[in-house]
Amino acid sequence: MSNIRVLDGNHAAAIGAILAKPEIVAAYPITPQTPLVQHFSQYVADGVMDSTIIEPESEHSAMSVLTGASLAGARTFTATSSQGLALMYEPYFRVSTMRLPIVMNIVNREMISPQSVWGGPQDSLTIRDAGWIQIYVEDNQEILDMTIQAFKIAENKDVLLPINICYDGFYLSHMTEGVEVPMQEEVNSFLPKYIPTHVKLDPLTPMAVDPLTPGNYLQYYRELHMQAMDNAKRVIKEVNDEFAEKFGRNHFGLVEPYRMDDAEYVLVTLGSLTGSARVAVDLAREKGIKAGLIKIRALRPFPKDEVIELLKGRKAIGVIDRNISFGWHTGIVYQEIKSAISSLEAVPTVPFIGGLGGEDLTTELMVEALDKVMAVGESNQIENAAHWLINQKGR
Amino acid sequence: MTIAEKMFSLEDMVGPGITACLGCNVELSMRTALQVMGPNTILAIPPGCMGGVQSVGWADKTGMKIPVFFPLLDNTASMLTGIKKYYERIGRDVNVVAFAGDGASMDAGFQALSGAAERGDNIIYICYDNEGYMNTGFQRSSSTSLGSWTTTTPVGTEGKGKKSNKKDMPMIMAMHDIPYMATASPAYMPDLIRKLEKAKTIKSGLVYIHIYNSCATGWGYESDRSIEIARKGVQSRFMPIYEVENGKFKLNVDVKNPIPLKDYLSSMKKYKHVSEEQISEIQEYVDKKWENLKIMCNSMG
Amino acid sequence: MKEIRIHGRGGQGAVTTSEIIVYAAVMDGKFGACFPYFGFEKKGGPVSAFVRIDERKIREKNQVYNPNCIMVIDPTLLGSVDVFVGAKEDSILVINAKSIDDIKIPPNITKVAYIDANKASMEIFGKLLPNTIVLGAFVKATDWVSFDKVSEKTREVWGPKNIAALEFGYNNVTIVEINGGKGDDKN
Amino acid sequence: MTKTEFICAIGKELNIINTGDWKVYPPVIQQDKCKKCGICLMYCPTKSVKIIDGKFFIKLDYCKGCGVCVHECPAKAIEFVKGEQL
Repeated sequence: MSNIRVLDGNHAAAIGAILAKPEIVAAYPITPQTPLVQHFSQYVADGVMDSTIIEPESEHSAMSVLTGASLAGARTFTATSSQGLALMYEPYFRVSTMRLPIVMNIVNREMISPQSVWGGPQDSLTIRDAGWIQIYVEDNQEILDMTIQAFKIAENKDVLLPINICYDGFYLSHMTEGVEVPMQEEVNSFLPKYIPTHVKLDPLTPMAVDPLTPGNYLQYYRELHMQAMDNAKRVIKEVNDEFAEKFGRNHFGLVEPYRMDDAEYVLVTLGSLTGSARVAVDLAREKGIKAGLIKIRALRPFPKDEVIELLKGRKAIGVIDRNISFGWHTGIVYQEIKSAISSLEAVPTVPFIGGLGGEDLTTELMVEALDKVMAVGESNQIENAAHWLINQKGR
Repeated sequence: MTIAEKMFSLEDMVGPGITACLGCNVELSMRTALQVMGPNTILAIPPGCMGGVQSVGWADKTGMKIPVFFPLLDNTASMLTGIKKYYERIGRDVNVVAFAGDGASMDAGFQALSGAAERGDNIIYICYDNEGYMNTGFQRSSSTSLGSWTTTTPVGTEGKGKKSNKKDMPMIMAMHDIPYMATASPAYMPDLIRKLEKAKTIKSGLVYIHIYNSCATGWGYESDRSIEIARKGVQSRFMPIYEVENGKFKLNVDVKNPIPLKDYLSSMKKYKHVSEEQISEIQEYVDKKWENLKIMCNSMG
Repeated sequence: MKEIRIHGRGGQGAVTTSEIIVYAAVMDGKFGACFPYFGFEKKGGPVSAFVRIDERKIREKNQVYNPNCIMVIDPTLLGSVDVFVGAKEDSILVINAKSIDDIKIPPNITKVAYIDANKASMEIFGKLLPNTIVLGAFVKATDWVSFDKVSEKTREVWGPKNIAALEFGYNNVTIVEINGGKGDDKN
Repeated sequence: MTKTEFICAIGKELNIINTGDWKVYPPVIQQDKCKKCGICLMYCPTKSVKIIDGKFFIKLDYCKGCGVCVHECPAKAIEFVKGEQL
C-alpha cells in the first residue's frame, strides 16, 4: 500500500527521512536545500514528526551535533549543499572514520566562484574520498526511496558508514512530480531501530572515543574502513533487492544499465542528467543505432566490477560530467570510469563536460554526445581532452 | 567534613598518570572538576594541553573512568549539544561536560559555543584559560594578555609581545544570558568547587565556568609556584573571580587592596621584557575592567 | 508529451499554477513534472515555470524551450518578455487579455484562448488575482488535465474562493483558431 | 599493523602512565609539623595526597615531584627528601 503524492525533490527527501524516524535532526539552511529544512520544521511544528530538531548556527555545527548524537546512540539525519558542505568538511571526514552511520542528503550545487546557486555535483564529488558512501539519484521517487534505504545501508553491521544521497539542486530539489509514498508501517518493518554496539558514549559503559592513536593502529582502522566499503557494495544491492520486493520499485543497486544488452555505443551518466541521455539513447535506437547507457548510482564504493562487466566489448564510451577535475581536463566520473576499465582492452572513451552552474544538458546535447561517441568509435581515436556540451538554446 | 576530606572522598575520574607538565594547574583543575561531576558524566576534551596529555587515552586504551572523547578544536559545544539532546530525548539525566582550553573556546570554537549558549543547550562548558596555545609550545590566543611574549608574538627590536588586550570571555558569555556563568581559580579551591557543584544543578541552559589557569611551562616559572602565580593573578585584580546567575552579578573575591600588577607580571618570564609604559597600559585595562565589573555587581547584583 | 511554459510576475502564483497542473496530470493517471525558472523570484518581477505532461514517465530535466502551450498570466509582460520564443508549430496560447487584436502572435501559434482575467478577478476577489482564472481557461482550451483534479488542488492550496475564479475562467474563455490551424493537433 | 578488538578508534581499558618516575626527589609530610589543613590535598595536581587514619600522606606512585605541596604548605611540614633520589 502506498499513495501517490505530487512532491518536489526536497519534499520527497523530507518525507523519506521522516518515514525513517531519525531521532535527532540538525540542518542549516542553504539554497537549494532550504525547503527541506523548512519541511522538517513544519512537520515537527504540526506534530507529524517525532524528531528532536536542533537549529545549529552553521553546517559545521550541524554535522557536529549529529556526530555527538550518533555517538550517544541516535539515528540522525541532515542535508546540505555546496558551500555548506565545504564548511562541514572537517567533521564530515571525521564521521566516516568514527564509523557513524549518519545519513546526509546533499542537494548538489556548484562550488563558487563565480557566485552561483545552481545545480551540479561538484560539491560532493570533490570530497568523494572522505570515506562516506555516496549515492547519486535521478528523480524524486529515487530520492525518497534512497533516503529510506540509506539508513538501512549505513546501519548494517557489516557497513557502519555514513552515507550521502546526492541529488541535483533545482533540477530535482525544485522539480515537482508524482511520487509514491510508502506507508509508515511498511517502512517500520523494513527498517529496524538503530542500536549501536561498536561505539557509544554512555556513562553506563565508559569508553574513550578517539584516544591519541599511533599510525600502526590507525592503519588497521583504515583497513577495516576499506573492508566496510567493500561490504557496502553487497549491502547496497541486498537492500535494493529487499526494497524492490517490499515496495515494488527497483533502483538497480550500484549501477543501472539502460538498453545495454547489445549496445555498442555507451554513455555513462550520473544524477538527474541521465533522463535526457535516456531519451537520446531511445532516439538513436529508433534509427537502428545500438546505443545504451549506464547510470552510476554508487560513486563510493565505486562499482568497479560491475562497470567492467557492463563496458567490456563496447565500441566506444562517452562519460557525461557536470563537474570538473581541474588539472585532468576531464570530469571526475570520467577518471573513475577510466581507472575502472584500465584492465580492459583499450576502448575509445570521450570525456564530456557540460551543464555546469545550472546550464541545461538538453536532449539535443545528449544526441550530440552520442554522435561524437560513434564518430570516435568508428575512427578508433582516443580523446583525452574534454568535449564541451554547450547549450545554445538557453542563451 | 572539611573541603579536603570531601575532595578525598570523591573518586578521581582521570587515569592515575597523565603526562601533564610538572605542577600543572590545569591537571589539578580537570581532576577536581571531574571529581565533582562524578561518574554520570560524558566529557569532551578538545585538542589542547589536556588533549595532548593522554587524558582521552592512548591507542586502544582510555584515559578516564568516564566516557570521554576528542571533539574537534572548533565543535566541542555542538558535539555536546547532540549528546545532551539525545539523552534528554530518552529521559536520562547525564552531565555533559566540556573541558576546553582558551583556543578551543574563545577562538576556533567560539561560534559553536555561542550557538549552544543562544539555543539554551544544557551543557556544562568549562574553559581552562592559560592564555595561549600551550600544547604546541605557546602561540598567542585571543586570551593572551597585552605585552605577553608568545612564540607568535615574540620580543625583538620591533616586537614587544602581544599588541592587543585579552578578550573578556567571561563577560561575553554572561551577555549570552545563560543561567550561570562563573570565573574561578585553582588558588581559590573552595570557591571553584562550589561553582562546579552549582553547575551540576542547572538544567535550564548552558553553564560556562572560566578557570584562570597559570602555566609553569609556557609562562616561565618554577613548577612549585603554580598556585602562587594563580593566586597573584587574582590578588592583582588581573583575574576577577565572580559569578552571574540568571543575570545577577556577584563578586566572589573582592580584592580590596590589590598587589601591584608589576609584582604579578615580574614573577614570570613571559613578561620579563615588559616596560613601565606597557605595565601602565595593562594596569589601565585591569582597572577599567574591575571598575566595570563593580558597576555590574552593584547595579545588577 | 505536452510542454507548457507559464509566464507571470513574482507573487502571481505562476509556480503554484504549474504545480497544480502537474498534480492534476498525476491524479488523472498520467505523468507530469514541473519546475520554476531557476532564478531569484522577486515580487513583481517576471517569472516563468515549465510543465511537462505525458502518458509515460518524464525523463527530461531541463527548461521547456519549445512549448506546445504558452500561458501568460499577466498581459503587461508582453512589453518586456518574449513570451512566444520557441513556440512549437500549432501551439496554443492561453492569455489574460481583453482581446488579442493588438497582440502580434507568431504563425506557430494556431489556437488562442483569451479571457479578461483582470476584470473578472476584480469582480470575484475585489483585487488583482488573475492566475486561477487563466488556469481555468487553460484547462478548457487544452483539455490536457481534468477540471476536477485542478479544482481539487486549487481548493487545497488557495481556498474555495478560487474555485469560483477557476470555474469562471473555464466557462468564459474565448477560444479562437488563428493562422489557419488547430492548435496542438500535430503534436 | 596492530590489531584491536574495535572497528574504530576507541579505548576501554584504563591507560596507566607511570608518572611517578618523573620526580627527582620525593616529597614527604613530616607528621609532627602537619596541621592537617588539607591544603596539600586540595592543590596536588596529581591527587597524590591521601588521608589514612586521619593523617595526611603523599602516595608517590604517580607524584611527579612538582613541589606545589612543599611550596604551599603553611606549616612548612612538607620537604623533598633529597637523600632519597629515585
